[in-house]
Amino acid sequence: MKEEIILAGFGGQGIMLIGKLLAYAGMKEGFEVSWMPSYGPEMRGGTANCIVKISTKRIASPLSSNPDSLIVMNLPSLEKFESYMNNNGSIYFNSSLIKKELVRKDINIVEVPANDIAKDLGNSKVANMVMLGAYLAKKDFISIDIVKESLSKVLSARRHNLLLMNEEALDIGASISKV
Amino acid sequence: MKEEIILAGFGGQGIMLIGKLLAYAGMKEGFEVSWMPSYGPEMRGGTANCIVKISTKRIASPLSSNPDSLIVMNLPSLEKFESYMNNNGSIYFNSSLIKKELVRKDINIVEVPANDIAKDLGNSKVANMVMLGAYLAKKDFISIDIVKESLSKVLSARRHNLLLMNEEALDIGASISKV
Amino acid sequence: MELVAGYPESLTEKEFHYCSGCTHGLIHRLVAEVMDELEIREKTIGVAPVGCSVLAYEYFNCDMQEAAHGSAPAVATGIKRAHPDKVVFTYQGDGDLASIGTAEIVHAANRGELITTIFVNNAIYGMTGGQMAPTTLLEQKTTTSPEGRSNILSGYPIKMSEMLSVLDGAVYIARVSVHNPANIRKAKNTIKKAFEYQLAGKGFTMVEVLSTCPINWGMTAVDALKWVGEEMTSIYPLGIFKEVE
Amino acid sequence: MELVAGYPESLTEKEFHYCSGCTHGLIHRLVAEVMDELEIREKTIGVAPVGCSVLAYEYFNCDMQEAAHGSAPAVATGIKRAHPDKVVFTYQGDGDLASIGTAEIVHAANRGELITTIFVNNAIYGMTGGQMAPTTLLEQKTTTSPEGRSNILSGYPIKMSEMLSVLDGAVYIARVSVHNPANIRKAKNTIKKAFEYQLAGKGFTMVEVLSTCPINWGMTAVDALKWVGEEMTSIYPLGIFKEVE
Amino acid sequence: MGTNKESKKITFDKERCKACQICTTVCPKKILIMSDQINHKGYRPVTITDHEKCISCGLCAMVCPDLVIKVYKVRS
Amino acid sequence: MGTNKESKKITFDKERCKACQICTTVCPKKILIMSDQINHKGYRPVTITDHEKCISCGLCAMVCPDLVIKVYKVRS
Amino acid sequence: MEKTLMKGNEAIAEAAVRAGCRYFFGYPITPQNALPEYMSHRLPEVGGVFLQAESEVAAINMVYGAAGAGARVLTSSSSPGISLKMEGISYIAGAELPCVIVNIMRAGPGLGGIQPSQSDYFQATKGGGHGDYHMTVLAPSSVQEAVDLTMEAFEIADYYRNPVMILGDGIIGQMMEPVVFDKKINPDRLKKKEWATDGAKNRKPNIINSLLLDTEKLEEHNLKLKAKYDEMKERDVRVELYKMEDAEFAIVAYGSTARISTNAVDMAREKGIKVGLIRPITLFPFPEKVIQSTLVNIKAYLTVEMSLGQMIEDVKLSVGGKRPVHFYGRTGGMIPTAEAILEKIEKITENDHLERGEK
Amino acid sequence: MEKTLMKGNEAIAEAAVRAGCRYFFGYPITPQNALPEYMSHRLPEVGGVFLQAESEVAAINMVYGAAGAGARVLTSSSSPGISLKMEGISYIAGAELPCVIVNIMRAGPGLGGIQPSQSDYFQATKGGGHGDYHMTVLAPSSVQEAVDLTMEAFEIADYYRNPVMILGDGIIGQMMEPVVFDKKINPDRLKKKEWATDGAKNRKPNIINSLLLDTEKLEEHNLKLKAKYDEMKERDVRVELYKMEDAEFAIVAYGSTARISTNAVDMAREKGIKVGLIRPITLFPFPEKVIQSTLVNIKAYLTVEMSLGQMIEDVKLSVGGKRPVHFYGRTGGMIPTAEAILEKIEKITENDHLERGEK
Ligand SMILES: Cc1ncc(C[n+]2csc(CCOP(=O)(O)OP(=O)(O)O)c2C)c(N)n1
Ligand SMILES: Cc1ncc(C[n+]2csc(CCOP(=O)(O)OP(=O)(O)O)c2C)c(N)n1
Ligand code: SF4
Ligand code: SF4
Ligand code: SF4
Ligand code: SF4
Ligand code: SF4
Ligand code: SF4
Ligand SMILES: [Mg+2]
Ligand SMILES: [Mg+2]
Repeated sequence: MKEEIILAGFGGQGIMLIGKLLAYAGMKEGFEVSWMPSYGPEMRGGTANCIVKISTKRIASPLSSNPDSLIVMNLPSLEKFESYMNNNGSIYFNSSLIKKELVRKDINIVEVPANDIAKDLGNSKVANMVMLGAYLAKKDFISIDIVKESLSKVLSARRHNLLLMNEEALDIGASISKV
Repeated sequence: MKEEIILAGFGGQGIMLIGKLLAYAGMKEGFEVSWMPSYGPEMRGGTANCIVKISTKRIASPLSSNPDSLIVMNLPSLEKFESYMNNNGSIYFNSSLIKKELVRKDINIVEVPANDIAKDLGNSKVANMVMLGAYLAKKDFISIDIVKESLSKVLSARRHNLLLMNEEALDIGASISKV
Repeated sequence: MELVAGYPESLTEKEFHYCSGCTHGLIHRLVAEVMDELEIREKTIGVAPVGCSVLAYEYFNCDMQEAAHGSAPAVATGIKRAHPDKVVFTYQGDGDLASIGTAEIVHAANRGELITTIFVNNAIYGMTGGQMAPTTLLEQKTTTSPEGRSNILSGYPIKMSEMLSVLDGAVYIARVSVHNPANIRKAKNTIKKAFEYQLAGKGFTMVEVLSTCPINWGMTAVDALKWVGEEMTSIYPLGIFKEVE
Repeated sequence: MELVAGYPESLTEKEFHYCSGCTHGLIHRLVAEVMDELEIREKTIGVAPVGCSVLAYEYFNCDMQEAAHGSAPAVATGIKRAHPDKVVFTYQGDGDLASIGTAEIVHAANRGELITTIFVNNAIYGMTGGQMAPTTLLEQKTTTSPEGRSNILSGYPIKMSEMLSVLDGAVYIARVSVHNPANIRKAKNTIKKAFEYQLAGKGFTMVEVLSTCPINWGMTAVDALKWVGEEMTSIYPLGIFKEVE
Repeated sequence: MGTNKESKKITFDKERCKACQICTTVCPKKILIMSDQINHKGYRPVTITDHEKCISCGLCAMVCPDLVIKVYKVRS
Repeated sequence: MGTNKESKKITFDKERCKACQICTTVCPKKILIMSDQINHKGYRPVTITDHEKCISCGLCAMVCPDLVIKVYKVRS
Repeated sequence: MEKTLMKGNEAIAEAAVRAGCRYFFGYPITPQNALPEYMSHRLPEVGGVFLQAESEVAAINMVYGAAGAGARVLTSSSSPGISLKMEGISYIAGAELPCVIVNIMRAGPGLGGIQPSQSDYFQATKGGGHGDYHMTVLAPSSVQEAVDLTMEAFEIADYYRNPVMILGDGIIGQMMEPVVFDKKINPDRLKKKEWATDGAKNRKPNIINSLLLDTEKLEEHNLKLKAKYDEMKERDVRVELYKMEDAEFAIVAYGSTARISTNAVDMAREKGIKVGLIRPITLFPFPEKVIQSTLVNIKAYLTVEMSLGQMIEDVKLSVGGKRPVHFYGRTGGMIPTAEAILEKIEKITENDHLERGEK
Repeated sequence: MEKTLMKGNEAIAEAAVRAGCRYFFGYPITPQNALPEYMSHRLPEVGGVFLQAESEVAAINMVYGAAGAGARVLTSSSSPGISLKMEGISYIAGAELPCVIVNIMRAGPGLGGIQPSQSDYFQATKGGGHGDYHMTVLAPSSVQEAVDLTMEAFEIADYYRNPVMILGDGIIGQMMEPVVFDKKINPDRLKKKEWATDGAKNRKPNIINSLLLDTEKLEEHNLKLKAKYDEMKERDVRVELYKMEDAEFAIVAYGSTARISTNAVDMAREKGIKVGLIRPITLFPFPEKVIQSTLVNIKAYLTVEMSLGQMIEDVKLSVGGKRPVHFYGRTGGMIPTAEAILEKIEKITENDHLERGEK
């Protein structure tokens, strides 16, 4: 098994966090994992992204060669990464903010109105968890429960009051993409 | 023609100056010349020395290999350099300050009571010129007149009032070693 | 229609990369407006620091040099000595000027270099992600003072304007703030005064400007301005510390 | 027979390499006598600078480190943080402390490092052969100010004690001289006070000592002392600039 | 915006706006609010509710860190 | 110098002396002069003209940069 | 042993703490900030001191002072900041003080950029400071290895009384991987450093110094240092060989470039090209003998670096002209892809066959 | 042309003035103090500025500013001071600014000593600063050559918009020899530097900068710099050959060591040993091709340095393993004697005969 995921969005959308969460859960599941962030001034305001690799074999390079999945929460990031995807890959995109038609027709697409759902949940900050939930539902190598267990390890202590809301967001996200 | 001279004494005895003067005059006589000082903290109070090379051929190294002459104005310097001399070399030493017997018997020795003479001239500062005069008298490749001409180039302007006394000191030094 | 507030000629069209609400941009504008009013854009050479304002060389519409971290005053010295007839200014952050660049600013001031320094004090290392600066307030939390700055471990907020005022080469040293319109007006006049002293060949001039870093302070832009007005100004009193006419 | 003036235990037997009449040796002796009187030799670590007093590590009879030029305060900081229970002092010249080491001394003072700095100001770079220092007096001739120091070119004699007194971390800052017995006595008492404040854990302490460089000043040792008493003290007033009990 | 200048007392370069909201706090007329479309930067830029109410005091422009606002006064 | 100590009020470590003459200027009794032999360093070290006149004030030692002088006082 | 997921920068910091390091002096710079930030909360927990210095120059001299006082001490920075430490590092080597210096390299020259690079190889291995000195240079290629090498670094530093550099790049510093920490050293249990300046009680004063005005003594001192460097070359060379058993061509790469190269090796193998990887773990001492031992089977070498070609000089010196040494490098923060490396290998192998064909 | 007797340090200063240099920024350090001291009275005479900086770091950045403003500018120092300039030099190379930097080397590491040395070769030629940069490094072996190379240095610097280093040692700096100054350049006559920051009047603003956050742009920039270094290797290599026509053995040495080596060559020749001297005048670019062209006749090379062996790596890289490369070096300020070099040569030649004998 080898899965390579690019996660991208505006700084502040919590992209890096769900990347870490995914890697952490992968580790808990017993896989080799790596998490590589983009870094630099463009992080403020601009777009942020990270690459997560999960594999049964030693991970040679933490960098992206041909991603299997793209979790994307804003338009600029979609435009930047859509072309990178390999053909049998899939894109999970935040339809609340990305209104535009996707260019690629050769890959499977999962629409997730993450911000709308998050708003309904009462905190747009958990839109990232909705996206992650949607992704997890399509994959079988990481159980959503492990991800939930991992939440407390990855969320900074002062955010632990939001643990439940995050779990909820994961579930709703999952339920959507299952449809 | 190749002449290699070590000049040594206490800092403040004007050793470096007569070295430069010698090199300058050598240059005026049309020879290849080099002047290499010892440098470093030991200069203050301690001993100072320089190496002058005068030659008809390009001077390969400015450093001392086997000196032909040693002009030495104090005891520590004599003790340091006496052994370096090659056999057919000669030592000009300041008998006013160096009372001790020389070790080397295989080389010719010129005693110069430089400080006493300088005192008689009214300024112990010109003892160095007495030493140089004594040296020049024994050598034919540099005329004492060229040296005198060179004085004004080498002495700093504020010392030019002493030009005459320096010339005098050169002459008396010369007269002595001629004897 | 008469223009009440426009776009200064001494700024390029380029949009600032600064975070939302960061007053670096505002301070850039004030300096540019002063250059416009004094009509010195064509004979001014500016020196950008290493810090969030490193890209100032893309924003100011005059000749610019980008200096090594803390070295802007030395670079400015080199420029001014080569072109004594030109106007030279440095734009520096507090890490740049008050930490790594301490020796350079002290000696530029002591030599009375005919330059003007715009010292943007936001009490933090902005560009590198919010580490403690020598200007950080006591108790202030930063990424390298997680429990808040302790005077035992890290000493006290350093008062550069007060310190540099002791030096004979410094002729005009002032501290201003930009947390509200009144202070923005004062800030601009003070900056103008500094450039005028340079043009008059008086000596070293510096204007310390209290500025915000909403992103690393973890505040909204509006709260950040409040914090400047309430907290920072109490530790860093505003005013003119030295003026030798 | 009672000993009126002897040889302090805190000095090694080694003869000083200093020039005839140079007061570095005298200042060494004062520091050593203070170490003797406070009985701290065995728990003191000294830091030698780069300068004529670089060999101080051979003269003081306690643990010593030789620091890079200007870095003695940083080195002392490293030592003191590792051994807060020990006494740490730096011995620095004016080129070392007031020029290349400006940032290090300013920030050691601002941090309130629990160290004592003996700042030997002889208004010149002694070791390298008499170049101008930031402390050189106006009009004073040096090998790099052959026409005398000009404030236009090189600014003004820098007053480090006055400048460092502005910093909150500094608790005791004083300037003394050793040009006659009365001042030598004062100097010793002041140095002792500084060490006592360190022992009491108050903060950063520094004693600036006006010193001679007969060889590079081109004076006799006796005239050099006169020059200190007449010229230097008029530019560098003696006294205690800061004392926080 | 060329022609606007003639009519409007205030113009916004909305792509420059970073929605810091500082301007809204200083407007004596409280006529500045955040719009709900998003600009390229991903911010909801500022906009004006009632042009007529603007007194061209210029405070909004003065406090704006990103030179978003130009203010004009009608000669009278 | 061992035994000297008992008799002398003042001793000189003449090899340390650099003939700076500072001590001679502070001696209230003006009994310090430069000798005429030269020490290893090449200096003419200081010496005392009249031991009896010395009042053990210690000023010479206090101003000496090179720790040449030790001064003792006879208990009485 | 429990696995944790950590950034390289933070893992190095934690490893230092577990190696008994209790003092950190540094100055912020991207991309290594997570390291000092971690230390700023971690060291106080173990009774240590984190101090942010006023500059890199001050930081390295604080390290000098603390190391001279007998402490295990760490500093970290990135390229421009490391350049400012050159004088201090030369002093530390000259005064024979043990310490660990981390360089998380970014692209240069000058301010350059903040993205990963390997263009400080010369500076680290040849001596960017003045004088004849060297330090052990360790180049981790994974977060776990960064941990292990950091702990080892303090031992090496103490053994030789010489600085040790951990040479990483933005990838190693920023990436997260699972790590385990097995060892833990109590600094109070470490052998006392008899030479350290901690107060001359009941002993002669100790002196920390790099000045020797007597040229003969200074030459002696230099030869003493050389003896240490020679011993390092004998004892401490570390290298990893990947699929070299049957390799006919060898890639030589270190750190994150080596990681990427393993991909290239695997891809080449799939195409039936017998390539292996030589990964120097110690850049100084350089694995010269190991490379020489591969000459028998290897037809050509390819050095891959994020630079214009620096380590390649050591590879060439090792190969001694007996085989061609090719180069592939990216600069400015651009990162070589496995595909590009593979392409380069294919070119080399083709040419090689042609040449033999011609013969 | 009138001959004058001058110290190397002063001669370099005078040469700079005659090359149109009007700005000097530096900080005192032995053994190069005579250079700034000379400038302090000479520059005002020609309307220039001598400024003693607060440190070497400040000095190199003042040079950056003045060079960026279009001036011909000089700084000088010695080993520890040069180490402090490493960041600044990397910036100057990155920002493509022309200037001349003098290093009168002394013994290291650390404070070391003040006597002559050649142990900063790596730092000067490989890049002691961070990032991939190089500068032309010129190594004079006489005062006259110091003068000629200094004047040339400013031309090279302007041509490439790159720093140039004059690499001397205490001997070159302190010794006096006769010199003639033939050329004299009026700075106002020099071609205007269109890129310089001297006020954006009637033109777009000029920017002096080394930051490029876009990795592709920064890589482009690095490749542009590389192209300059490659051109240097093509155009600017300088080397002197002494008695190499019929030589069977070659000494490779630079600067004052080369001077001493000529004695050794002559002494060897008297003994009938056919030795010659290869004296690199440019250490970067290194005369690789010239050395290779000598392979036909030379049986073995001997590198002589005042270091533990630094240039020898470039010699070995040039020889490419085709001939043995031996080393003789002194350190700490000790100076090799012609006699000792001769002895070493005799050993080498003997062994060489033995080896051939055995075959
Ligand atoms: C020699 C060196 N050290 C450190 C850095 C990293 N660095 C970049 S900006 C900066 C400090 C920025 O803080 P400040 O000067 O206050 O400017 P601000 O970003 O807050 O406006 C630092 C430490 C560097 N680029 N070069
Ligand atoms: C980095 C560095 N720069 C310069 C020097 C040369 N240097 C040695 S001592 C000294 C200054 C000495 O002056 P000061 O500090 O006043 O001490 P003094 O000799 O006057 O007592 C200098 C510049 C050096 N050793 N290292
Ligand atoms: S980090 Fe702080 S200082 Fe830098 S741009 Fe953002 S807000 Fe401004
Ligand atoms: S040079 Fe000056 S400071 Fe140095 S020892 Fe001599 S007199 Fe003292
Ligand atoms: S100009 Fe004044 S009134 Fe008009 S919008 Fe701006 S702040 Fe409000
Ligand atoms: S102040 Fe400027 S940037 Fe901020 S919201 Fe108003 S217009 Fe937008
Ligand atoms: S002790 Fe006093 S009286 Fe005696 S010699 Fe010294 S100064 Fe003179
Ligand atoms: S003061 Fe000391 S050194 Fe000077 S002359 Fe007197 S005894 Fe000698
Ligand atoms: Mg700041
Ligand atoms: Mg001094």
